[in-house]
Amino acid sequence: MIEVIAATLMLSGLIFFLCGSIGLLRLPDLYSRLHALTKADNLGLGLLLAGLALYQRDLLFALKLILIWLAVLAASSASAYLIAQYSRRQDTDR
Amino acid sequence: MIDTLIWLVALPLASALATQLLPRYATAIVISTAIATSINAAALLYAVATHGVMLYQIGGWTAGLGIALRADGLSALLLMMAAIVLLASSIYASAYFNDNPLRRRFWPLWLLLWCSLNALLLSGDLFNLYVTLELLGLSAVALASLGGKTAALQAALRYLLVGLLGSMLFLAGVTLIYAGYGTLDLATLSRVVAAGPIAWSALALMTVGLLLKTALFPLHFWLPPAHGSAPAPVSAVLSALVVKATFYLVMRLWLDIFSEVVTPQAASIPGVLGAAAVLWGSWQALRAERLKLLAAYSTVAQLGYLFLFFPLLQALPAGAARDAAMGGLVILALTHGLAKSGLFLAIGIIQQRSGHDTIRDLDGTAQRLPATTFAIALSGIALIGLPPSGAFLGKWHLLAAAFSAGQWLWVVVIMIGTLLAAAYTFRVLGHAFGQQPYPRHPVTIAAEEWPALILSAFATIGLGLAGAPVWQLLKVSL
Amino acid sequence: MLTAHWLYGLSGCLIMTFGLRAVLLNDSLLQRIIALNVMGTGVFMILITIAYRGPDAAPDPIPHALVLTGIVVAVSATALALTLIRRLTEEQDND
Amino acid sequence: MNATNMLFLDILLVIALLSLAWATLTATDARRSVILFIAFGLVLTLAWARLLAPDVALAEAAIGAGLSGALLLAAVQHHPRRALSSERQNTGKLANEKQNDSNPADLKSSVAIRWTLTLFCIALAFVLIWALLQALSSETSDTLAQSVSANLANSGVSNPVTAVLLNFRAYDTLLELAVLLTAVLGIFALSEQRTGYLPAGPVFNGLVSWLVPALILMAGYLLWVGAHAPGGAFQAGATLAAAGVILRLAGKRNIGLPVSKSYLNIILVIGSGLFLLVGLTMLALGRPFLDYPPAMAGYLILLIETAAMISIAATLILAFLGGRPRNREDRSC
Amino acid sequence: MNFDTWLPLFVVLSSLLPGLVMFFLDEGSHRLRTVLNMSGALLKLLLVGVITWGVFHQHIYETRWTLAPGLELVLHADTLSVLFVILSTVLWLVTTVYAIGYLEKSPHRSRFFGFFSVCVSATVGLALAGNLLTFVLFYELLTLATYPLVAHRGTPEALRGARIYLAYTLTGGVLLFTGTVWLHSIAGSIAFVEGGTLNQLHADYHPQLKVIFLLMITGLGVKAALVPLHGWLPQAMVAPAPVSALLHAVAVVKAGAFGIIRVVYDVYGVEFTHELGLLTGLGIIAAITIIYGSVKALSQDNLKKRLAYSTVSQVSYIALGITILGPIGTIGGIVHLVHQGVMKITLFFTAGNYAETLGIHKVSEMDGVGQRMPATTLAFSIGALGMIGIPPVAGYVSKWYLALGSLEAGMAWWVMPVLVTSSLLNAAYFLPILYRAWFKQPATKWPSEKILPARFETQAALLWPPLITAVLAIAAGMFAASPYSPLEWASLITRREYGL
Repeated sequence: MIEVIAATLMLSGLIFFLCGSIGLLRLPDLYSRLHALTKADNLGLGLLLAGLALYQRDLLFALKLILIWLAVLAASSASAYLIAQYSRRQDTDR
Repeated sequence: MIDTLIWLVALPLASALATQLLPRYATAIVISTAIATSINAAALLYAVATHGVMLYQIGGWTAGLGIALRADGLSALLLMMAAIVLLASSIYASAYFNDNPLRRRFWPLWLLLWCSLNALLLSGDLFNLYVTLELLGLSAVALASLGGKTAALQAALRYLLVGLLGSMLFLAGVTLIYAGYGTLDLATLSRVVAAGPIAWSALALMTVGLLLKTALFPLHFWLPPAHGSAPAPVSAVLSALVVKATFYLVMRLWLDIFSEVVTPQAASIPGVLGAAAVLWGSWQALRAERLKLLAAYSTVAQLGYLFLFFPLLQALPAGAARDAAMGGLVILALTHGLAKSGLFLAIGIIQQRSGHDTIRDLDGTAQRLPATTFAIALSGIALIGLPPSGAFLGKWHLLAAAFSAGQWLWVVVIMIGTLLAAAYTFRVLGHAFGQQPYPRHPVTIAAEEWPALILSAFATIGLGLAGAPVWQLLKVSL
Repeated sequence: MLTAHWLYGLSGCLIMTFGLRAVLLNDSLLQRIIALNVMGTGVFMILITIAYRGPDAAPDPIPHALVLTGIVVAVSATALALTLIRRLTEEQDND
Repeated sequence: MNATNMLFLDILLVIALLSLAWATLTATDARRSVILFIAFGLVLTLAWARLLAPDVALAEAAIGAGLSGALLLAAVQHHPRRALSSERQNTGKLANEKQNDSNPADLKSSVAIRWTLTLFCIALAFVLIWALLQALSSETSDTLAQSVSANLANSGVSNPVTAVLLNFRAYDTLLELAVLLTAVLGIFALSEQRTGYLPAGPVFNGLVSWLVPALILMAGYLLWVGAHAPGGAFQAGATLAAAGVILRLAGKRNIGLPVSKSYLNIILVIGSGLFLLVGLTMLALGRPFLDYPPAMAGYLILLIETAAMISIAATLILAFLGGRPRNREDRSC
Repeated sequence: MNFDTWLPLFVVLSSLLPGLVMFFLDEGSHRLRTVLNMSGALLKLLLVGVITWGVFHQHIYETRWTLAPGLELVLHADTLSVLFVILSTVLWLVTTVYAIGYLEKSPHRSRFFGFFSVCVSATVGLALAGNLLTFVLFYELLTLATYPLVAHRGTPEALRGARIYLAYTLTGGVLLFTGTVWLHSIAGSIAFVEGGTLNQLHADYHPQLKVIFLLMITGLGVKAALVPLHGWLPQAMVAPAPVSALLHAVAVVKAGAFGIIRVVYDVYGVEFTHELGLLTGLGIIAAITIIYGSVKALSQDNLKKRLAYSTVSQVSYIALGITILGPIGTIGGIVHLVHQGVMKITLFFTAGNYAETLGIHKVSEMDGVGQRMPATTLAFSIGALGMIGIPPVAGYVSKWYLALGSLEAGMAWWVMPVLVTSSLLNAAYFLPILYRAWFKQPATKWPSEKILPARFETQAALLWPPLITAVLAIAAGMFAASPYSPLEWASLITRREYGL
């Protein structure tokens, strides 16, 4: 039973990753691509890690996964902001 | 007695760190380390002569697991030569750099180079050889780039890239050896290795890597600009020792560890390349405009001679003739080391004194510095291989080996090479005679001229007349 | 002889030779340094493949130590090369 | 995870690796190849993890992809727009746009050369793999691996890789620290430190304010755990250097390096210095060089690792700075 | 440490050590330099006297030093080497006195005397060499020591002459070196043994031995100025007078001839060389050189060039003597080694005097020089007459023995005409000089006459050496039969060579 829930969680996570990648390829400009990447991938990763945590059924392992998720969240959002800020500054003074 | 091996590596490293920490006392530290290491090397030479091969297990682990330092006749001789050259060049460098801000940067790198040389000559482990090769390459590039100008930097960069490529190929060879024989220790390897795809491909990879770093003929393009534009004491050490250390490795692989694996056809490749190096190097040296380029191309040629020994040593059956030829090879290498470093130091004096080292308008400076010109003459004699020098004995044995092995081609190459060497040496020495004013006393700058004089005198008279112990010592090793 | 051996071994050899080709062929200095690094990783891959003893057996630690040392040596060489290139471009721009 | 899944993962990984490597090497623009190189490094970390080499995976992520990537990115940032070809240097003339080998003369000769070189490389690869496979198939008794695990007990640490690195082949590591020192001394001799970065905005400052302490904590953990689990001085040093790099990118003036010249010298030299000191004290005690007494081996290794971590971190940060730090009170260090 | 083993080494060192000290001497310290020079020369003369006495009484003097396994540096004093050592020591003493006077105020004297002593030590070492390796070693050292002497003046012509000299001698050196190593690889270490050692070798080595002989004789022929290889000798006349005197009368040229004697007699053995058919070839080349040298000398107006070409032809007398198969011919060849040396050095000294005092370089300027410088011209005449072969000067002894030897060996049909024509040619280019010097009225003003404070016609140091050597030439001719004369010594050598 737990395996079924874990599998669905991981599957949905992967679907979000897929959307993120498609968004990266299809979307017209930088800013929209940033949205696709940061939002979809982070959520996808969260689901994936939740599925994994359930699958392993070990509390310490689950805590580590959450730590990983938090780090990736902070890093990707900060870098998205920086890329956006940098390109806006490039657009304004050109 | 056994600790001399580890002190040969530990002392230069320790003093390199000390000179970085206490720049004010740098020169004092360097000179005292130089003297101590030379005494140490002499003690090792004596120990090897009396007790035979010296082995030192680092960390007390058996050879397979830990790394062993191993000193036999060949490495002890090269260590002694390196110590003499570095001692003389250190004294020379202390005067050469005395008003130069780069002095603080120079000493630590200089001692790290010395440490890597000693570590390489003593190491008995293949991967350890890779690390020492890298340390040697990096410190040599850092020192060569001290020249500061575009030409020096460009040459140093090309030298770095070639060095890294060479080390990477060497590492690939080491990997194959580890895959095939499960051991990295040279002693066990020489017992275990057998002719087969692993041995051939590993040897081929390692040899190409090392030939890149030794600048044998087709792969020599990086050497003339690098040695030509580096500061004098650095190019002396580069030409005399760094290139010689990688040659020592090729010797160790081809003549000691993989000697069964090497087939006559395989051995003729270094021979042919060596012959081409002799002719091309000497010809380029003859056409070089600058003294340093002349000396650098002469290094390419002299290395060619050393590689001529390979097909002969492979052809000669083990016995008196082969030992004599091996002794000839080693004494030729030692003499070239001493003579070339003496030559580069002398050229450094001329360049410092006159601001340039173009051969055409050398007259003024050459006649005002009689001792320097005399040093150039002595090292020139050693490069040509005229009698009082060790190279005369070296070339005698090279020719004798060629005759007894019946390979006549090398004889013609050696004769042409000797004549070309005489041509480019006396092209320089021709400028020593003229009507320029003559100083009252021959030695003008003692601190810089005496090291150059002693080095080339040692090569010409020392090794020429007192060369016999080289052969006794070599009985201890290969 | 494990399937992983020939799979990763082959990829290690190919990466190494690609790297070698790129070092010889490329004319941009920066890309040559990257090629050298890639070539290094190729050799390291062969080393780690040799150490691999199957999914359950413990791998041979010696190649791991060698690769660790190799990585550190590679990064120091790259650092020196990059600084040398930077200094070279500065020197060339003002002469 | 049965065998077929593993094989499937392997094939995927190898394809990713080879395509990334090919893309990195044949990228025409330097910027593109740097970024691809970093991606290649990360995928490589996966490969090491798959081949059960966690220590190497950590090191690859921290040093191979991480710091080498940072150094390359910093170098590419100052890289002139057009490719910095070596032809331009040694011939001195301004080569035409080498961007995409447009001029016919080069193209013709280069295609011919490219093809021969590619064929040669592929042939070389297959010769190597043939020799390699023959080596692996022959029952080479891995005596060395057994002797490592046999002597692991009195090596002072339980992680075999750290044992090999800092006890059995400690001499290699000592020389490797000397290589690092040589590199940084060479960099000092070559140039001054690059100009700093703009001070960071609030978001980046926020990230830095918690990320840097976390990195320092992780470095300490990695150093400590190295004794019995994957980790050790190199990975810890690289993590510490990462903290320094982030501080530098955030435009901070003080990035943890001591201001005064003599202190900086001390922390650069302490790695190999302490290692050598320990070795020589063993010599003084009458034991062979670097032969730690089994009882104290663990502590000695930890001591050496801490010193090494400091040196490695300082070296990598200074490499990222690009040269001698320009201190406020005295010009050159 | 018995004295006998170190005596030959002391002989070589007695001039080498002062030479090396002089290199580093201050340019101004004339007195110290002269003392060093003279003490070195006298000490060597003393040591050589001891050796001569010893060798005469069958005493063995030998110094051995191992350079490498199988390669030994051997200095062994036998009869032939003692002859050459006496010649070079005596003439070096005389030339040093002459050189001190000649180079009174010229620069680079420390360097000059340094190389001068090294050159003599090389000659003596070469003479005392006990095996082929030592001979080659000192042979090449001689080249190195003489190059700076030829280029001493530093003028463009001097540098050009030195360059040509070096090109010839180094090429010769390389050929000799290769031949020696080849012989060494076939026959092991080759010691100089009276009667030669190679005849025991197996027959199928003979073609190789022939090629080796060719290589070695070409190498030695360069210094012995055999015809195609003599180009450097006239060019090297740009050197100062003492250099051309000592080098081209004693050291360099004789080294080549001495080498040929060693190779033919003490390495191959004269019968074995004849058996290989090489002797007649050498003889023909020698004959051609004799004629060619004399003919070229006729057309030379420059006095030193004329003397140079005369040297070219005279040295080949020695080569000719060697190729005459028989003791008498050999005696003639060997004794000419000494006679030619003594006579030619007198001529060069006198030529140097003319150049130094009156600035005369050309034969055409020598009208009436006899009145102005009677003593020097007297010495010149003695030398010239000796060259032509008129008794009582020493020249006629060697020509007499050469002719007698060719008769005895049955080769007279071509040797006699060569001897006769060359003597006539000698007369043709020497007598006009004598006539011009003694019987013609002197020109109004000498090209560049120096006013010298000396009582005699020129400085004492420049006057006495030619007179001494002239007296020696006459003595060698008059007292040829006395026990210690060069002729007696040459016959002693030949007796031992032929094992009579």
